[in-house]
Amino acid sequence: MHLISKTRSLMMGASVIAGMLLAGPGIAQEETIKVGVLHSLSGTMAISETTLKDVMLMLIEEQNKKGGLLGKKLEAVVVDPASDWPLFAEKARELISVNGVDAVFGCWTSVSRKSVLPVFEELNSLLFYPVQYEGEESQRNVFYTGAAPNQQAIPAVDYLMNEEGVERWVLAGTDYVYPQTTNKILQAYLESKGVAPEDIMVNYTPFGHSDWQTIVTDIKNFGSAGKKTAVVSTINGDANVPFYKELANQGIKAEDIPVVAFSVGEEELAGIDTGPLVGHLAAWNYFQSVDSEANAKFIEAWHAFTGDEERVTNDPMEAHYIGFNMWVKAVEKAGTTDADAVIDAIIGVSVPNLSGGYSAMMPNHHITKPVLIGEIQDDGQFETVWETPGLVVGDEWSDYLPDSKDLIADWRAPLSCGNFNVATGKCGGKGIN
Amino acid sequence: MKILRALCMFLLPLLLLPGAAHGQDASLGAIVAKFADAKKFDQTEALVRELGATGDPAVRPVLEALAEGNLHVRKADGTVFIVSEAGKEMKLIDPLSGETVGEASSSAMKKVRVNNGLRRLIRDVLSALTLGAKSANVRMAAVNTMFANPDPESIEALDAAIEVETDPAVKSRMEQARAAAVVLSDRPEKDRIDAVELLGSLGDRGVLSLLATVEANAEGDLKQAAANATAKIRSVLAAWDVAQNVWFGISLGSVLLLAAIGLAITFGVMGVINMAHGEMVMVGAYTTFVVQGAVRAFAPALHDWSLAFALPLAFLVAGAIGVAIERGIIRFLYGRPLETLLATWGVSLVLQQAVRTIFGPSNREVGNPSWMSGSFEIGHLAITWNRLWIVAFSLGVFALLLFIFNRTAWGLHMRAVTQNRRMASSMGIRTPWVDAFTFGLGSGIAGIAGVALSQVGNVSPNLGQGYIIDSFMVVVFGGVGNLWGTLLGAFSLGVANKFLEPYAGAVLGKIIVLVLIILFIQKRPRGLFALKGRSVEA
Amino acid sequence: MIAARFLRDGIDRRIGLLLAILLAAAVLVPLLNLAVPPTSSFHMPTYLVALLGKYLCYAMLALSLDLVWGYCGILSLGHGAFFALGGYAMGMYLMRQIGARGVYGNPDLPDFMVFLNWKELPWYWYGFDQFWFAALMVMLAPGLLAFAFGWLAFRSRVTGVYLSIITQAMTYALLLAFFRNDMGFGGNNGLTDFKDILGFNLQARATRAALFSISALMLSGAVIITAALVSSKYGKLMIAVRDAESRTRFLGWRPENIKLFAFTISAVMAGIAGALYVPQVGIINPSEFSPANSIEIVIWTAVGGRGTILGPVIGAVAVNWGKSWFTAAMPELWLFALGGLFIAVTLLLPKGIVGTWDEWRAARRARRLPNELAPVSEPSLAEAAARTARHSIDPGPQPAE
Amino acid sequence: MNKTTDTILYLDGVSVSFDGFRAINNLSLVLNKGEMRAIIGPNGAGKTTMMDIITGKTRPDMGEVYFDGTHDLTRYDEADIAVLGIGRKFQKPTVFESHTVEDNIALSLKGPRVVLSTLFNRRSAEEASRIDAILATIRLEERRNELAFNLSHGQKQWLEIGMLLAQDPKLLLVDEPVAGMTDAETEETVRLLKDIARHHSVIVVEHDMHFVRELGVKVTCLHEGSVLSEGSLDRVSEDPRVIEVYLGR
Repeated sequence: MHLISKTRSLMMGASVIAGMLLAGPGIAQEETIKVGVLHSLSGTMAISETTLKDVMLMLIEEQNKKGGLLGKKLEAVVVDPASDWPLFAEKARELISVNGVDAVFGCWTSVSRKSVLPVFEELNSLLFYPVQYEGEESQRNVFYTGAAPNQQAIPAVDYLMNEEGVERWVLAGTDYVYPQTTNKILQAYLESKGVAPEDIMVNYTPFGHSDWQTIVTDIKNFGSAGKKTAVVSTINGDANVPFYKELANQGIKAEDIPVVAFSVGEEELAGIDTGPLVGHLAAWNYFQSVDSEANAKFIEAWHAFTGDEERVTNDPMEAHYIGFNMWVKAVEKAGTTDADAVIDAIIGVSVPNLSGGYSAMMPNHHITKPVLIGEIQDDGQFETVWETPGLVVGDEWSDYLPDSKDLIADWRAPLSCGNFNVATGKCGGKGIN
Repeated sequence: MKILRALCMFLLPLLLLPGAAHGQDASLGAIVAKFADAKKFDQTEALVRELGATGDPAVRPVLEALAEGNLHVRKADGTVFIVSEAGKEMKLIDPLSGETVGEASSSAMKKVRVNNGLRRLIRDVLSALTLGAKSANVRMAAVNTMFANPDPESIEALDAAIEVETDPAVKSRMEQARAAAVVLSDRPEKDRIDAVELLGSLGDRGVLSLLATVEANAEGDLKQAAANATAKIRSVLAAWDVAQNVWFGISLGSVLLLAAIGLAITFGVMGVINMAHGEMVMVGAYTTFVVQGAVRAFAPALHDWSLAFALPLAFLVAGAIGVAIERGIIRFLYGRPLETLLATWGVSLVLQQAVRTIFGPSNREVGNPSWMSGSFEIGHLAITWNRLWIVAFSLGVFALLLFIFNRTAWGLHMRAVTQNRRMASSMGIRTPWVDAFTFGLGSGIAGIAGVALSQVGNVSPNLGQGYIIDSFMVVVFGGVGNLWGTLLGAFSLGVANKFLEPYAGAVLGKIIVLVLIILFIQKRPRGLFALKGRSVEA
Repeated sequence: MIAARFLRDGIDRRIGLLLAILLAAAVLVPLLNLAVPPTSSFHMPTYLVALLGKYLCYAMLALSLDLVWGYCGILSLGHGAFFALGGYAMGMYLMRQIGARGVYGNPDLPDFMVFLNWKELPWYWYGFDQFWFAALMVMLAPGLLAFAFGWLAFRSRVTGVYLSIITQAMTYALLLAFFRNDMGFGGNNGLTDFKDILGFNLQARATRAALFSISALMLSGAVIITAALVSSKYGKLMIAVRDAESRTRFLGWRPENIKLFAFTISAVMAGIAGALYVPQVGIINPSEFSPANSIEIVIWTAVGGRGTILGPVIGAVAVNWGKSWFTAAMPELWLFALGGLFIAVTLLLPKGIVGTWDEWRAARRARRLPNELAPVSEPSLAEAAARTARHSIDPGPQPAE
Repeated sequence: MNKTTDTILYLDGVSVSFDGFRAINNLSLVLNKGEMRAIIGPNGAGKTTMMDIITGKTRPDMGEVYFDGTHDLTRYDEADIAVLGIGRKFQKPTVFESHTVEDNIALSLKGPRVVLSTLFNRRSAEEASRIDAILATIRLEERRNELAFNLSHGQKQWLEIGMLLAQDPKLLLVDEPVAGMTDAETEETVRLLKDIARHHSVIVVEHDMHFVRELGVKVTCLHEGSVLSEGSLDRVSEDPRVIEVYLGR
């Protein structure tokens, strides 16, 4: 008995102390609206995500200068999920239930998003996800402000086909879900455009692949068949630097075999000498070089905030810019930060993007964006060589995959469904249950 | 169509050259001035054509500047200049006369935009303009373009060019280009068979699809000749593929060797399970980054030498950190190798985060010096300079280390201390310092490995993590405590990897290599170069 | 049987306390979470329940490593692989439980297979719709891998760092393999989006609380089994192999069999820990196989004190709690703190928290009873090991063996 | 000589080399049942390698090794050979330092070596009395509950000999049993070994000539991996070749 009572008090003490310590960072003096920032600051993904944390801090600071939101100050709660996927879920839960944030801006990899999805669903909070991804998802609590495959990959392929006359394709990617899905979509798309299967080469490499000699040689050989060849690269993060270095050294010039990348932005180029890479392409919805007033202001603010004139801006940063402003606007419209009210209010909200137009939140929780194709310049920037005439609506369920072409998402009442099957007229995929 | 256009460019100067006079500056100037109004790529394209059609060599600098993105328009008055960058200010050069006419801030200028298609066009136009040019290199480039895009209608032009060509290499290339064109033409079968045979003897991959087309469409002897030629090319290429895999394997092996060789000392010789080894490589790479930055700022002319400055510095910086780690942490842990794992893991976390704090989390740019850029070919084997240098460098480092160990007093002390420290100590060797310097040597070597590895990979806070596992595999596979084992281990793993990759793919290839290591260790539980001998008890 | 005998023979006091705490937690945590109203200061938030549940799984994992490392001298740098395999087996069951509720509504195929255009379920997914089968595989998959691996390695007398490095190669190879989408385990994204377990909604508070209790009970079971193993004659043989393998062999014992048994049991234990972990965190993905994760397990064990039963449990909870706290409290600097902690523990508490406590207590007892010999009890093994390590080994660098 | 009768150990023409170095070179040695033999020889003469061969740790390149007339030792490994009845004491005393003296003996006791059965093993009364007897023989009864770690160097040597006794082997190989012992301890060890030799065959490797003389048994001198001289100590120590290579002039 003695032991038990001792244990009980111990347990209670432990739980109270743990709770206090864990809650520690969230305790604030006056009442604020809290915004969670869930980006890895250490581990493999820190390389990309740290910048997004900084941009969120800047956006929140600027909003506070404008007087905050609903008469309250905004407060950023930053945590480090350390590129550890289960830790993302734990930290998301901590942000929502311990710190009481009203919206979370975060995640980069698909797996981190998948890891936190159930948490946002269970605790009914909001996640703004700023990175281009493979699509095939639409969730009530998540807003996808990055590009879906039709907002990046397909326009890029169109450009190469029409403007550069490419007939032979290398689809090179890192072996994970985004490249696999994107390449599946592209393969179906190319074949629908009459490209023969033997003119498509698909190649996957592991994460952080560093020895590209064999693959670059293969690409060179594949491209020496007389037809104009291009590489569509879904190679991820770290593997890009050695890939481009090998391309440059083996003398593959953009005029001969252009490489169009979906994961290489200004931030990644900062680590490479771009002299030999001039003319290789990337497809995004934003480039730092975009000539618009909003962009100039944004870049100026960014340099002032970081105190570093060299810091570049990139597409996911713009996505956060759009997403944050959308959230602010939706909260103002709803008059509350309550998740359900914001989810209802945010659909149709339209805010300026950085390329001189407006982006709107669609009922499928994806946004409208222009698609830009840029060529790498020797100063590490991109120059837009082509852009879609209008805005492209993010298509969450690809029309080029057999199982998803009948699906749509619409989170407005009365449908309120993320995977409505137009063929069967039922919500829930094939609608069998 | 494109080929035809190229052909026009190609023929024009040949025909017009004698008549072309320099009295056309005025009209040239008018065309160049039009770049100011070219808003779309197709307008620019038309202007490039127009310039090319003049056949005037004076347009070369204009076109070259355009291709490099150096043709700018002054916003104020719409005048076109070639610019060269000098800090924030730009030097303005008159496009035709080549004289410097002033300066302007970059914001006052607007670039004439180019894309891949334009650059390609400019390249074609330039090559056509210069086929008759004096420099053999320029003619070679032009004829290479023709070879890659054979067109029966260019046969006569080539014949004419062959007549007057004096450079044997260019001449034989012209003949090959002609053969490629002949194969596609409707010339007599005899000529075409000869051409097929000439092409077949080249063993070139580019010809393969051309001959395959012939084989598919032709009949009789020509089909047979094409079939023979393709078979010949394929067998030649197969042999070169093996050579290529060996080279790729050696090159991968040299990277593994560089990554592992410092570990062969800290782990192999001293028995410290040094998890911070990768971070020493990282420190070396960041030293290179800093040195390059300093060189760029203070002595841009020495850029090509920056690696030479970085090497000793990287050795000193990484070595000093190594000595500090040894004196501060490791020396309390000798004889407890597993605890060194724990402490050095902690060190590696701290170093990573330190670099992240100082240099930021993203990749840093370390440029290749010019002598490490590009590639050359031996037969059908493309060898990139940076890989070749790294192979040479890794062997150099290995030889140096071997020398230090076997031929110097310091090496003798190191071996003495690791074999019997009590005896060594009683003979007057200051064992603590030998320990510290041995660890420093291992770390310093890792640092200079970082200089080399910055040339092929990322320079980021995660750099070390990418190499650490492979390094341990190499050292253990080779046999702990044996430098030769590390050498052989690195190269055999590299070559094995590269031979598996074409068949199994990069991922599966790596998995197979790992499984092979596991199985190999069953066969030789002490690695490749284990010392046999009387077993030591317990 | 063996456990019963162990219980009958009397439990070491501290292990008893640990068991009591675990059992109390198994009862109290759900109670404080479910029955106490959220307004009460005694309410335990669901967040904390999930967190503690995760720690308990880690503690069990660390304990399984301690069984082979602390007691048998096998430093496995690949224990994360067994944990992950157990997790995947459970994840596959949870995946099949989703049924037609996946986004594509395919009743047979998990979502990731649908969008990769797979037409039918691969053969190795058969049977995972049954809980009993999955539960069996949770133990069999890691157990068999460990058995096969150990059978090869221990018979070939691969020891020391060579063994450690090939265990690392094993988990690294598995990491790469599971990353491959063609393997049919969901590639990088792994298995996620689980709905329910045995019919209970995974997001329900009651399910979470129940999972916590099960974890606490399973950990208690693992503690009892480990303690029983260690105190049996077999346990003495394990320690004998750890301290003097060739002596054991020359006495006629087969160290390879002794190690193989410990390694297999430990892998099964790690697998169970993984299986409990997955429903609580809601995802299993190949990064669990990453060599760095396995090294972390070693660190938990070392921080707590290896060769003790209490140590790994304390180490796993303490380090992870530190990590949870640091990552929120100082997101930019926490790696300095964590790295510094590892260095400090190695230098200042070479035998871990528990080992150092034991040493200090032994020293105090020795001062108090200068003429009397202290009675020998289980924890003093750690003391002896500590002193062995400190004195009997030449304190200079030695080539790794 | 007939290897199938009377001999406990029979080595004929055994050679082994490591990386070209011949550690054992055409070594032949025969030990009769119940005999105690002392082996001497300079460092590197192959004494320990010979023990390695007998106990299965090293496999000879050629030659025959028979135990108890019938067992070809080259076909067994260490554990098998230990079970057959050969016990070995190492040069450096090797005991289980984290175990008590008593447990050290208990783990060595002759019996089935099935690992799984040790899970449920309980000590029988017979085993307990056997342990008591051995502890009495090696004079460590007082310290039976102490960790072996705490023993003195000499006591560890005895404990290891005790562990050998517990194995109840037919042949004991004892490597330098008195290294690092005081004179009194050496005396004691001589007595102990003589005692053991009454029921067992023993091979003792030792440098200490005084100790070898005390033992008073037949001596074999090894040099460069083969037998240099064999016979009584007096005869061997007068052998000029032995004096040349070992004892010194």
